[in-house]
Amino acid sequence: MSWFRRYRLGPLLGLVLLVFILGVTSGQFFTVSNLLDVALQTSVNALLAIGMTFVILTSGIDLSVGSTLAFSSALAAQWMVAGISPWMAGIAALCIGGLAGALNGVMVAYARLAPFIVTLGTMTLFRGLTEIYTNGQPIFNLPNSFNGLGNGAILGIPVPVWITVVVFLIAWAVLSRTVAGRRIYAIGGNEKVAYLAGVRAKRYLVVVYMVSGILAALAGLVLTSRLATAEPTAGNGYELDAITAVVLGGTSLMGGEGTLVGTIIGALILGVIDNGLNLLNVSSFYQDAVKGLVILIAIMLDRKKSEGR
Amino acid sequence: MSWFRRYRLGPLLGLVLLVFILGVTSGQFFTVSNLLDVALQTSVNALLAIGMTFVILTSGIDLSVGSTLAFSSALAAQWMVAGISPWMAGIAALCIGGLAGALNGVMVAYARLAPFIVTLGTMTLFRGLTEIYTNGQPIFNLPNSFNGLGNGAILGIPVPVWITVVVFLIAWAVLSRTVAGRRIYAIGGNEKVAYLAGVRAKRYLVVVYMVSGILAALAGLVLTSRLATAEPTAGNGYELDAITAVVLGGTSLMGGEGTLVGTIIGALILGVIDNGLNLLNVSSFYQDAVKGLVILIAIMLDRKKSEGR
Amino acid sequence: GCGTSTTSNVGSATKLNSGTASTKQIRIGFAVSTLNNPFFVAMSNGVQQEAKKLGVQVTVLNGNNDPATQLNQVEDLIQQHVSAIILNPADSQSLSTAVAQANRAHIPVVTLDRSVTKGDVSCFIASNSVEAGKMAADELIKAVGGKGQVVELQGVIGTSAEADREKGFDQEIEKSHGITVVARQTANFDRSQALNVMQNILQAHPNIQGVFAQNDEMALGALKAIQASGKRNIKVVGIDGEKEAVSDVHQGVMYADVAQQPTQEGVLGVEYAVKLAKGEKVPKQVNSPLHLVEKNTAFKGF
Amino acid sequence: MSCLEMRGIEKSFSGVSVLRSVNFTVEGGEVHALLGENGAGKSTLMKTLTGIYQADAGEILLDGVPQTFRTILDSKKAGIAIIHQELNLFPNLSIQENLLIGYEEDFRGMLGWVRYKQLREHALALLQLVGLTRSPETPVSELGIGERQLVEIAKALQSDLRFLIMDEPTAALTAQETQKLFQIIADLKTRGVGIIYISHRLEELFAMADRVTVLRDGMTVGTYCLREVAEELLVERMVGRSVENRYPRSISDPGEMLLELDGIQTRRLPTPISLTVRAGEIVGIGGMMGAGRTEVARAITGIDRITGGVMRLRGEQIHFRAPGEAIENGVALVTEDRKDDGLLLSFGVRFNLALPTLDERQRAGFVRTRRECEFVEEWVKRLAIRVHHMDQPVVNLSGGNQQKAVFAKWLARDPQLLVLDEPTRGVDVGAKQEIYQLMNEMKARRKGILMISSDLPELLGMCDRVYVMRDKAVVGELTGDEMDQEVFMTLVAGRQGVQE
Ligand SMILES: Nc1ncnc2c1ncn2[C@@H]1O[C@H](COP(=O)(O)OP(=O)(O)OP(=O)(O)O)[C@@H](O)[C@H]1O
Ligand SMILES: Nc1ncnc2c1ncn2[C@@H]1O[C@H](COP(=O)(O)OP(=O)(O)OP(=O)(O)O)[C@@H](O)[C@H]1O
Ligand SMILES: O[C@@H]1[C@H](O)[C@H](O)CO[C@H]1O
Ligand SMILES: [Mg+2]
Ligand SMILES: [Mg+2]
Repeated sequence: MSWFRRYRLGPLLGLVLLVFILGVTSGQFFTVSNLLDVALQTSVNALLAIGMTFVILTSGIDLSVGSTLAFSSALAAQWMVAGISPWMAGIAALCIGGLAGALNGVMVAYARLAPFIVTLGTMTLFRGLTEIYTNGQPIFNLPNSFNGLGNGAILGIPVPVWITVVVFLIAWAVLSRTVAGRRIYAIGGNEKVAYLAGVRAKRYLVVVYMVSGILAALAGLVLTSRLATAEPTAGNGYELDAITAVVLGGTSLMGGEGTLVGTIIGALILGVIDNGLNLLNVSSFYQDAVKGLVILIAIMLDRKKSEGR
Repeated sequence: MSWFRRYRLGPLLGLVLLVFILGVTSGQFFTVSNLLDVALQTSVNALLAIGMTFVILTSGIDLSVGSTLAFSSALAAQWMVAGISPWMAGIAALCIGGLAGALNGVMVAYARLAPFIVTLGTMTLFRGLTEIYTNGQPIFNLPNSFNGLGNGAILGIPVPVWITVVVFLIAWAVLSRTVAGRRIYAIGGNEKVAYLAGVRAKRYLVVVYMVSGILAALAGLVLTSRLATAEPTAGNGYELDAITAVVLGGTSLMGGEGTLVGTIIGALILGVIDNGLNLLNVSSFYQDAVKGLVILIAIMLDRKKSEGR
Repeated sequence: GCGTSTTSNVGSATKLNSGTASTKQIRIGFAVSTLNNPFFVAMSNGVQQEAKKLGVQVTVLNGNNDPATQLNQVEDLIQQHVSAIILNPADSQSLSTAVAQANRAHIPVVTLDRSVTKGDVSCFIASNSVEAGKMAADELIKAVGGKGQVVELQGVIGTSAEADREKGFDQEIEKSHGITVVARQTANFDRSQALNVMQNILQAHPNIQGVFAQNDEMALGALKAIQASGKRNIKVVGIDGEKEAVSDVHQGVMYADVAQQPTQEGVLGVEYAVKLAKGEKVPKQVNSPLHLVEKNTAFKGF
Repeated sequence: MSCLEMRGIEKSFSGVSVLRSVNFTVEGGEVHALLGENGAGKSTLMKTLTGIYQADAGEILLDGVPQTFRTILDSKKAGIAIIHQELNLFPNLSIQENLLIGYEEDFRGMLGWVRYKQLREHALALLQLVGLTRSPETPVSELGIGERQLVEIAKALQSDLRFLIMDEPTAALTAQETQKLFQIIADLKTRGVGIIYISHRLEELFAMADRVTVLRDGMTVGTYCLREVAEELLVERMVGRSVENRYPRSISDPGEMLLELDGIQTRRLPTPISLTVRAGEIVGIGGMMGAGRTEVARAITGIDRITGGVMRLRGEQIHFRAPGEAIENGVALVTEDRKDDGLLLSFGVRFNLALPTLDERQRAGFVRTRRECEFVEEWVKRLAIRVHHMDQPVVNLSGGNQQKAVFAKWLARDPQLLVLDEPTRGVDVGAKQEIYQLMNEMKARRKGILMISSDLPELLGMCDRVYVMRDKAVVGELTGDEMDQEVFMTLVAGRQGVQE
């Protein structure tokens, strides 16, 4: 069974089981269009969770992703309404996300503040800025040319899914194949050891939070396009979903351990649960209870630490 | 300045500064009745944060406190409506809280599952159970004799404040003066070493989550009495406030390091911010932004890690 | 209980003159359940506009949908000795305590949108959520021609708006035997959740004809899902009267909307709060009318 | 007289057999040394003996009675204490609290209260016994590694001992503390305590052990009486070949000036420090624990900021702001604490060895994995690091093999100047010699080495020159004939200074 543990198949097993059960109980689950919907619906969380994986691997956390998403989307939407092209506005939004991440990163790396509380602070701050900026009102009437990002399809597969796949592949290559990826894992394993081995840990930390911020902004653009509206409340609570996907995927909150494949599986588990509850028309009153149980069962299947002693 | 760092005066400094600013800018802040209100308003979060401190010291986390609060309150309220005496119902609620905590503890300690995801699962599960049990409806018409717990006062000081003070003193004594307390710190410092030293780490973990669950139930009783209603949505998101208080108070999420005094200061900072924003009539759209900034400033004052290298 | 003798209508409320000497010292506190929703933002805008117009100070406090937070905020308002409190309670049961405290401090309370079950409320301005649910059901029945499959998107479980709208809707829809509610799922009053939930429901029930969304945010999310699915002829009915939704109704994208008038509720709330502060009399209950918005109804949303 | 016996002990980890039939007997009142190469299974055997691991086969007898130690508590109850090779302290707790955990019953007052006053007195007494002059309230995180080792020893001394296992207790200690420890051991011996003593410093064994059992590849080779056995024979039994010339110092002419410290100061080094290292030279720094040797290494390699004085590298004035800069300039440091500073414990051997040299095996930022594997395999072979496979987590390596791994990861970087802080801690005789050969090889290639060591024979045997430090200051320099234990000792103790 060591290969089982080695390749961290626990989360995958959870997903497969879930998919199997749904396939049996719901006639619609295994239709192409439903599976594409699940992928589409998972994309926003998957994007956030990919960025979150970078952060968590360094033993950090980024609670501000939901607010960064809202803030950058609101700005981009307003710019588009003001006539700036969606491309320009989108790129600007990604920059805003990067800046927001850099702010987190600098406070974590250079001021040596605890990531949890730093990003809790910026989460509240960015949300506040969004509220001030939007006056609490959704921004709509976005240009039609912006529609494709969230609602278009290429070769029958929704654009957000393509985006997520591309981002995933790049991120996966970086984390598992490059020097930078190695260093990120090393920082998470033991920042001091990495630092003494010549890793410029502080710079990497800043970059890692920037990645999270940029992906939050990207997720925000996708969401805004899907809804054709930027909402001041967008992304509220998304940080928890993203962290859940990461942890469900087997990444340790202590850092240094975990994979992006796991994260995607974690995100898919969450997406499939939501989809399944809707397909099966589980009463709203029972949904939370069922969801909680499914999460608990999923992790039981991944009892990696059981041999820890 | 080492005594400054040694006794972790950073958070206290933040609180003092905040109080000073409010004292100068708001005429009402320094009235006895307002200060009592701040204490009263802080009590629920303080109770949760005290329990959370135990958990975090072992390098765990308990996301389920808000749901445990709601679940135990709903049961207690229903029992009271059914004619059971508030005392009995209250004690039963504490037991429910303890059981909920034990469930978390067992999964963390014996099944070796990650605390984050375990308590995320039970958070969702307990919320679901509450929704099912209450049918999504608030439970009211509680006996008058239950009123005093949340709304009474002894020697002019609100009962919830007394409760919090007593709980704090006991918890503080346990953590800083007893064998059990030292063991909890030891487990957080290095669980493996603690185990090698003969500490029954698993039992302690279970107990620690039980403490958190029991205090969540106690906070729930206070809240229910204050509102004279048990709500299915009660305590939603409270886990974040409790964790924030703990971390703001200088306790490390990595475990083993931190104090309850810090936690209380952290809870008071949060309480004072909310109170102050209201007293100063800060526009509601600006409140989040200001709150985020205050949190960031407060931690800057506690740059404990800055000399880490 | 509506229809008491003291009930009047928003539209018929008389406007006050602004700027008298005494109004300058009047301070009003507005505790709003949440600003996480354009509905309440509009209400809060109404409050602020009117306060400005009347020259009174107003403090707006956001309770983030947590009754305990709101209780704290009302306590803070009492600390500041405001002249009157306008309360939009997150929950009708639990904010009774807050009202009782205000009563003890002799600060008059006006409630908006929802009231409290106990305590002395000087004036309650709201539209009726059960009624709104009924109206929505009637519209949906009409829209689908009395038969077929429909879906209900629920708000946050445990809120009175959710429970009341569901109650009204159910009562009415049951009468129409040709209609089956094939799915009832929560999207927590949230637009992006509604988008996903509706998408999933469409997978499970490709043949539905109508959707009742318990608020406009969810209606707008559901519309996006329907558009994305390429399906036509699914009729959506929402509640609230949000600008976007109203314009969608006018364009025939959405079938109908049961509009509330949060801005006016806010305006009226301040008017009456000021009156109360001055010791003047106000009606005990004001029925803020629900406006049915259909394709050809002239109505501007908030 | 009591007697602790292990018979036919076998133990394997996920299929890899580590102990295959070990027989071993210790009697009360004797010091019984356990000798074996790195990875021979010494620590594993001791963990099996104390109930931390369960043996797959074999039995443990105490006074002839079979025992089942399921947890460490069981062995503790039977009067067996162990000082682990890897430090097992709580850095977040104070010294006295570290002495409390595991012995809570002795200090438990009413309601579970800790009797702090009593604990403090107890701690003070123990600290005095082991010769640590620190307040019992000091957090362990503030202690140096040697000081921590003393706390470990103190911890083990407090129980009702019948048998005491010491797994390389002196690896982090200097001569002075070692002497102190020997006194303690002698004392325990007269009280009838049986001591199992593991060390790679052979001279120690001959100084105080009665018998020695040699372990090789998880099997007992034999038990010898130390008075009757020659060192050479022991070494041969242990490594399977004879090791001659334990300190193979090579002669070469020092070349151009490589490193020059001219009165440098840091926050932790208030007294200006001056020293030099030339190309083709091995320079040593000796001194007591806390003398400030590590601080000098930290200053040179950019860990601590230099606040005064001048440092020159190849004649150029330079200050490193981070270890990364030092590394880029050809200056590398083998840190003294392999666990906290040297290795990513839960990561594999391959990952750890490759970390400082990643940039040498990349293309467009991508790691060239194939090359990396070859490279790691080569170094594992060169230093004879005993691993099951290249991705084995280093935490599962034996202590000495961990140390070799740290050494390998820096040697592979091939620096101009290599700073070594206790590089051979816990390394066996054979492997030590291999490391010395590698050092000589570097020397031959005109690199410079600055070696901090508490192993006096090694320091005097391998270095061309030795600086002596005391109280955060350089108090002398030994060259040529002065490189002698006694001269060194006088300097260290500060009785009479050979001032420069
Ligand atoms: N938990 C474990 N899992 C896998 N292998 C292990 C584990 N613990 C030890 N080993 C292996 O067992 C062998 C013996 O290790 P042990 O620590 O007993 O050696 P040692 O004789 O104490 O060596 P040293 O002198 O270096 O301390 C080593 O090859 C090591 O890699
Ligand atoms: N205040 C401190 N905070 C953190 N680390 C410290 C502190 N003081 C010393 N150290 C570290 O403790 C270790 C031992 O330092 P020490 O003062 O004993 O120097 P040393 O002469 O190198 O001693 P040793 O002989 O043990 O190597 C070093 O790694 C040093 O950096
Ligand atoms: O009446 C309000 C609005 O309909 C809002 O959209 C959700 O909450 C309800 O209470
Ligand atoms: Mg060993
Ligand atoms: Mg040192």
